[in-house]
Amino acid sequence: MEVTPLLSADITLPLANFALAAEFTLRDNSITALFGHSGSGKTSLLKVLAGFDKTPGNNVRFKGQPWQDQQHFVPCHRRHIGYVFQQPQLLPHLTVLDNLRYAYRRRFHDDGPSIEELCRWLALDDLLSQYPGSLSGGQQQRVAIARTLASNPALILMDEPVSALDADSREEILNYLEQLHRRLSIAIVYVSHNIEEIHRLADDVIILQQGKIVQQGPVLELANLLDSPLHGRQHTLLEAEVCHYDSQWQLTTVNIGDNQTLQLSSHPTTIGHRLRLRIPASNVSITLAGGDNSSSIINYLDARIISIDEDDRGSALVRLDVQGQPLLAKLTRKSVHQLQLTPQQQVVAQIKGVAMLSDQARNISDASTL
Amino acid sequence: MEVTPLLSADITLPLANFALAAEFTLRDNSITALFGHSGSGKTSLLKVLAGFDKTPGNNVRFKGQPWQDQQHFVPCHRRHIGYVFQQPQLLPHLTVLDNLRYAYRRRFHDDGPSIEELCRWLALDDLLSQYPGSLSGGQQQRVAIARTLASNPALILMDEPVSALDADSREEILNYLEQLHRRLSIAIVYVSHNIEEIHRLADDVIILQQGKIVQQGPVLELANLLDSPLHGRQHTLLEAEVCHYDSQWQLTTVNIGDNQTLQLSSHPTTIGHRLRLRIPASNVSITLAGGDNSSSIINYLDARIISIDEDDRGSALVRLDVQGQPLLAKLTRKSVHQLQLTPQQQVVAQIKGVAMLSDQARNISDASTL
Amino acid sequence: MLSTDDYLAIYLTLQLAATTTVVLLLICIPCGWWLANSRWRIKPLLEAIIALPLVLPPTVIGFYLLVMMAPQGVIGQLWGGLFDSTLPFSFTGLLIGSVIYSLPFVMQPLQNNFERIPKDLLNAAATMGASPLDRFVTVVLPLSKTSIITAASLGFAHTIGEFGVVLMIGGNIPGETQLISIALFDRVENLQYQQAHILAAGLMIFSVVTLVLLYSLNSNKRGGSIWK
Amino acid sequence: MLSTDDYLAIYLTLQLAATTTVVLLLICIPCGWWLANSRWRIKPLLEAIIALPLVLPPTVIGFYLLVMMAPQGVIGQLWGGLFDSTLPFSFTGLLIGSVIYSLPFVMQPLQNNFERIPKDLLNAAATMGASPLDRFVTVVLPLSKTSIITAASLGFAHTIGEFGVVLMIGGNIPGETQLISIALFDRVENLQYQQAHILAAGLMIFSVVTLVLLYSLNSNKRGGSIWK
Amino acid sequence: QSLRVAVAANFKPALELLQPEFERQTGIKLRLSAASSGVLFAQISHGAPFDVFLSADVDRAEALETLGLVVAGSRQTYAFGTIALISKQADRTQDELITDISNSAVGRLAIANPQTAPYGVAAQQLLSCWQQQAVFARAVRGNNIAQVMHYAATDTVDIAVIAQSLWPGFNRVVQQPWYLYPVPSDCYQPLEQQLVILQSSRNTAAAKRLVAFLLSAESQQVIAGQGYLQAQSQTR
Ligand SMILES: Nc1ncnc2c1ncn2[C@@H]1O[C@H](COP(=O)(O)OP(=O)(O)OP(=O)(O)O)[C@@H](O)[C@H]1O
Ligand SMILES: Nc1ncnc2c1ncn2[C@@H]1O[C@H](COP(=O)(O)OP(=O)(O)OP(=O)(O)O)[C@@H](O)[C@H]1O
Ligand code: MOO
Ligand SMILES: [Mg+2]
Ligand SMILES: [Mg+2]
Repeated sequence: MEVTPLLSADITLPLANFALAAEFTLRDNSITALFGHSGSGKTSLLKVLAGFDKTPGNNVRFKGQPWQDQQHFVPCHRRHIGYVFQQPQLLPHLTVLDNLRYAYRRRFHDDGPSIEELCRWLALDDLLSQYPGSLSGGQQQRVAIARTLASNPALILMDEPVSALDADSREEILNYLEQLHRRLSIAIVYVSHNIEEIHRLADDVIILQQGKIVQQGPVLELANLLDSPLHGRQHTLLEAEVCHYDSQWQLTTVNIGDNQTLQLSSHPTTIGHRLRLRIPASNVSITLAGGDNSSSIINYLDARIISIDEDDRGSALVRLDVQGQPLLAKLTRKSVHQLQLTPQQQVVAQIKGVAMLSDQARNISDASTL
Repeated sequence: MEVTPLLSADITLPLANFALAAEFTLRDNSITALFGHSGSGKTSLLKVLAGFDKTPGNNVRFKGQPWQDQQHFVPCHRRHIGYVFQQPQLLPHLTVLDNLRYAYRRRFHDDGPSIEELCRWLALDDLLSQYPGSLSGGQQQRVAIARTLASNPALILMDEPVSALDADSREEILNYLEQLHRRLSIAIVYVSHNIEEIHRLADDVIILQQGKIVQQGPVLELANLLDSPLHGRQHTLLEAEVCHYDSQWQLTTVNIGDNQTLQLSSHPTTIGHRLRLRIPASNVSITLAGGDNSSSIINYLDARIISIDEDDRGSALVRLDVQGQPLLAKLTRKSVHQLQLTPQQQVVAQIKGVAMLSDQARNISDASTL
Repeated sequence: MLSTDDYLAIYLTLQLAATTTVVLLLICIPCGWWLANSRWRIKPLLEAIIALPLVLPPTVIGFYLLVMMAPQGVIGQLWGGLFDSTLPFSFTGLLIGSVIYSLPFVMQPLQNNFERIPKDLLNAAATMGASPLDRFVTVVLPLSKTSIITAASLGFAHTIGEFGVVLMIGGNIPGETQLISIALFDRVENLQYQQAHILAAGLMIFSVVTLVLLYSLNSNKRGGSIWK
Repeated sequence: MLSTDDYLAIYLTLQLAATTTVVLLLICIPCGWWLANSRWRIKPLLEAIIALPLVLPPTVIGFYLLVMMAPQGVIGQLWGGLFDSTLPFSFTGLLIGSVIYSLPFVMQPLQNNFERIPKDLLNAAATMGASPLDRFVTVVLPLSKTSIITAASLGFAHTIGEFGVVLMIGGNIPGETQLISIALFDRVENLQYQQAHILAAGLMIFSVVTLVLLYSLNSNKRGGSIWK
Repeated sequence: QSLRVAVAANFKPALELLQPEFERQTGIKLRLSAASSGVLFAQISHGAPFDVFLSADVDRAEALETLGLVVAGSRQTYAFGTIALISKQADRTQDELITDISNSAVGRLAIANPQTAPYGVAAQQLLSCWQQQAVFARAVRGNNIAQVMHYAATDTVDIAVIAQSLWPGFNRVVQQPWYLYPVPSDCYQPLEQQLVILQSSRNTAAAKRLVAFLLSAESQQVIAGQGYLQAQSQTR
């Protein structure tokens, strides 16, 4: 049985050097990352969804209702969406507080966060009486995000919302977005150049190239495509279920397949919750012997080599299969030869346990500040 | 003997919620990273250096000449600086090409890159006849960078120049900046929230907090301060000399202290060159036994434990000393206890060789596209 | 020094100038916005027609307005059908004349201003649920404050100073359609230079004071400018 | 239909309007820029004084200009000392009168426009080595194109239509200071309605055509607007 | 050779009628600048380069003489202006006209402004003569007599007091019929119009020839045909 998607779109829009031609759907209550090179059409796509562009020939349906097609055009202010612009676009004649109130007074649903909550969470309290002209770039971006959340929309379109923010602010905002999207039934389309952000937040990914969609699907399937092999950065993205929490050592054990478990140090987790884990390929090494008690490495997984790709800079990417779960390992070519690794060989993958924490696990219950 | 710094500044400037109060110097031919939370005064500081702000009470000297003090004020256009704004600020009435020409015609020195070179390198060729209004955010930022380079200034101030760019473009631009700063005698002040960027590019760091400088100095010394312990991300930043290149396996061996070497896969390197290496603490594990031929890990260093800091999430940060070179390792608390690690203990640090490549080594000669 | 007729004329002038300014703003703010956003092919023609009152001498405009407002004229017949009064020599007639005459001075700066309101700012307001009218009132108008003040002061001042048009359609009836500009003109014509000087000085001082107040208010207020 | 005097008047009018517009732009572009950037306390006063020609009836302005330009007047004495000619009833005199009269219509839109040029755009040009003058020419002026066109068209049209001032200082001398507006006025005054209609229609058609061309040019050209 | 003549607006049509004959006789070109007498006075007193000034009244000519701006002895009367009533209704007797005037609503009677136009003074005199001072307050005032004609020509008024000299021109242009009612000359003071030759004239001789021409019997005849009384007809 087909589920009606939250939103379905079929967009054709001529741009300066090429035409945008994208057909896609968004799932309800999901975060969809929009990924692509600079100038690939991400912003243009969002603007069509928002209803800024009335060029005919685009079809967008939301919850089964037409937003735009040959006959209809629902104007932007009746789409009940939120939009965080690439440049903040605050109302320059209103103070920060009045900018927030502007959105809050016109909010689409009543169950959203209050202005006080937003200010506390986005650390805006000191800025309330300032005009946007006297805010720093990052401060403006925070206000823009708060403003969008204040109107409590059903679909939020975010165009690189945290690109001007420092790591801490970014972390808090991402945390909040995760919470929000789990608490409220809200869908988010999120443009980002940051693969880590996408790995962390996204449920689905749409990859744009020169205005065309080259890949779309769940982030867990497409994660590798997002990594740029050029820079030697590859990751395995996986979701796993918590099966044990060791409160003495604050170690969470997750199940990633039949009898294969990983341990990671973390805040307390709840058994049964699913966590998203990200394992940099460079954190995975391969050994032919078994576990080793004299090393601080605590994760050893039985794996089968699927393929080995060598590059021209002395590295090799080894694709492993751990009970059906793919895993990437990055080795030196020398090691590959010394260990005489070949496809189909059974090996042990060593993963540095703590490395997994470089991602905040998705469901850690006290990670939020709300 | 004191060397006169390239630039020395003593700045006092009232802002909305606090006053900027910063005294610092820039070394000649160096990249200084300006780091700090959103709203900490980074942009405001750059604007004073650029000469946009005539508020009295600021002293800036450049190459021994006063740029501004009680008596003098050298206006912006005679400071021969480049400025990449946080928002691109392209001239909206000129095409991309004319924007570049605008800078090029007024360039300060003749030995800089030509417009053709800049276009090739920043991939602007397709955009030349467009007006800024029809460029994407990232395209605008690239044009803004190209424009600044076209005027070939003696000091470049860059305010988050690559924050709107995707990984590939970012990589190319950073590469170019490295080249540039080595080829020409040019100093760069670089505002960034991205620690990796700073690790990679910066010689010196200035850390701002609420308008005050809380730390300043060489990046190798301050690197740890930049890492945010909150997110479990710590790195060791170190510089090492190439002592061998194995062309069969494309492995570079670098010397990081008496008889202590590291191997990393890479493009060919030149013996004697210094490379900057970045080792995520999570890539370092500790073992009590020696090297292990059955593992793909190829780097083993003898180390002494300096200190062990446990956090509340099951991790421990172990500070190691490798012949005077500090090294951070991130372990689970459980491992620390199982291995019974204590300060002063001699251990072996295992580093996944390939992990080091996640940083482009500084002097890899063919890394540039220019 | 000044006669009662003069005081009446001053009063009437202020009343006319104020009413004209209000009417002009009521017309030009929406129409200027519409013009600024219209992509109609005819737009340049409309703009040219709005600018027309500029190129004809006021008295001539007055003459043609008189022709049109006369009971058999286009406007006159229309008006006569609706109301039991005639337009020429009435305050309403003066008002219509002043409005037409000053229209371009108010319309052009406003339209020019409206054309510069950043589209994405309005889009931002729209995403927050602001309807077109809401956006116009809460975004466009506040951002246009300076221009509206400029336009209104041009319109107001121009109505005070204008006299060709009102002389013609007003008929210079003391206490009804005699304005200060006409009274001043009469003095000059009549070699009563002394009184003319007094009237002119009074008018100038009043205007300077009003304008200085207006402009300093305008330049002091922060936050109203879009591009700082 | 039209007499040689009329053709002379048309020629003279166009010459005067064009010269006035050029002079006004030469004055108002730098002064408007200066006013837009000045933080002088006196600024509102200056602005008010510039707006003054608006509030006085043209004939009255003409009268005072006449008084000042007369050989015994302030300006007249100065002029007489420099040149061996008198100002009133000369083309130069007309020019000065027109310029003063139309000043606010050109100055205000320009100043208003200049106040909106984003500071950081100028800063950006400065970092590329552009001196203040260079920035003004290469950034401010191109970004002000629409406003300059608006201002120039207001000034040009207003000079064509103006007649109170020029009647007073010009003296309506055929072939020397008789302008089309005065010729038209004369026709109306002399009840030569037929000729008046022709002249008025000609003037209007000319203006509409010119303005339509101007406005469509202006709206077609892309890339000139800052905030799209 | 040419002369610059500043002529009061009301006399311009008459002068234009005489102009070809004068130019033919003397070969001197006339360049006429018409405006209201007040404007012309202001201009002349501030150095306007005219040779001859034909005022619509005595006062302004006299004032210029007092200022010493005229050639001594050149001030002379060249015509007397007369007024007339015009009405939209035909065949009215004087009494009927007076009733029409007294019944006229606000804005239905047009006269020239006595403050600026000599014809306005005459009109005021006429109203007093007919005991209609009250009507004066609600009359429409043209700032000069030409404006009064416009009001009539556009049918915005029903009755108007005009300069008789403008009637022929007026009658030519109006579509709806209007009717002329000459006014008995004992009810108002005919308007004595004087001319002066200006001191600043560089061509006094030619100016004198123009004056002589205007005062010649033939010219006076033509002037009389334009609704004026001849200069010699009244003596004071
Ligand atoms: N024009 C101004 N007038 C007064 N205060 C200002 C002005 N511009 C910025 N500020 C304030 O000064 C502080 C520093 O701003 P600045 O733009 O320098 O921050 P920043 O470090 O560049 O931040 P970000 O990383 O967000 O760009 C902020 O608190 C801001 O509100
Ligand atoms: N108003 C416009 N008119 C015509 N072409 C445009 C317009 N705006 C953008 N473009 C072009 O469309 C393409 C896509 O632009 P868009 O802004 O959607 O890119 P983007 O994916 O958001 O890039 P970035 O990551 O740099 O923001 C670009 O090549 C750009 O030059
Ligand atoms: O001076 Mo006149 O003739 O009243 O118009
Ligand atoms: Mg974009
Ligand atoms: Mg900043």
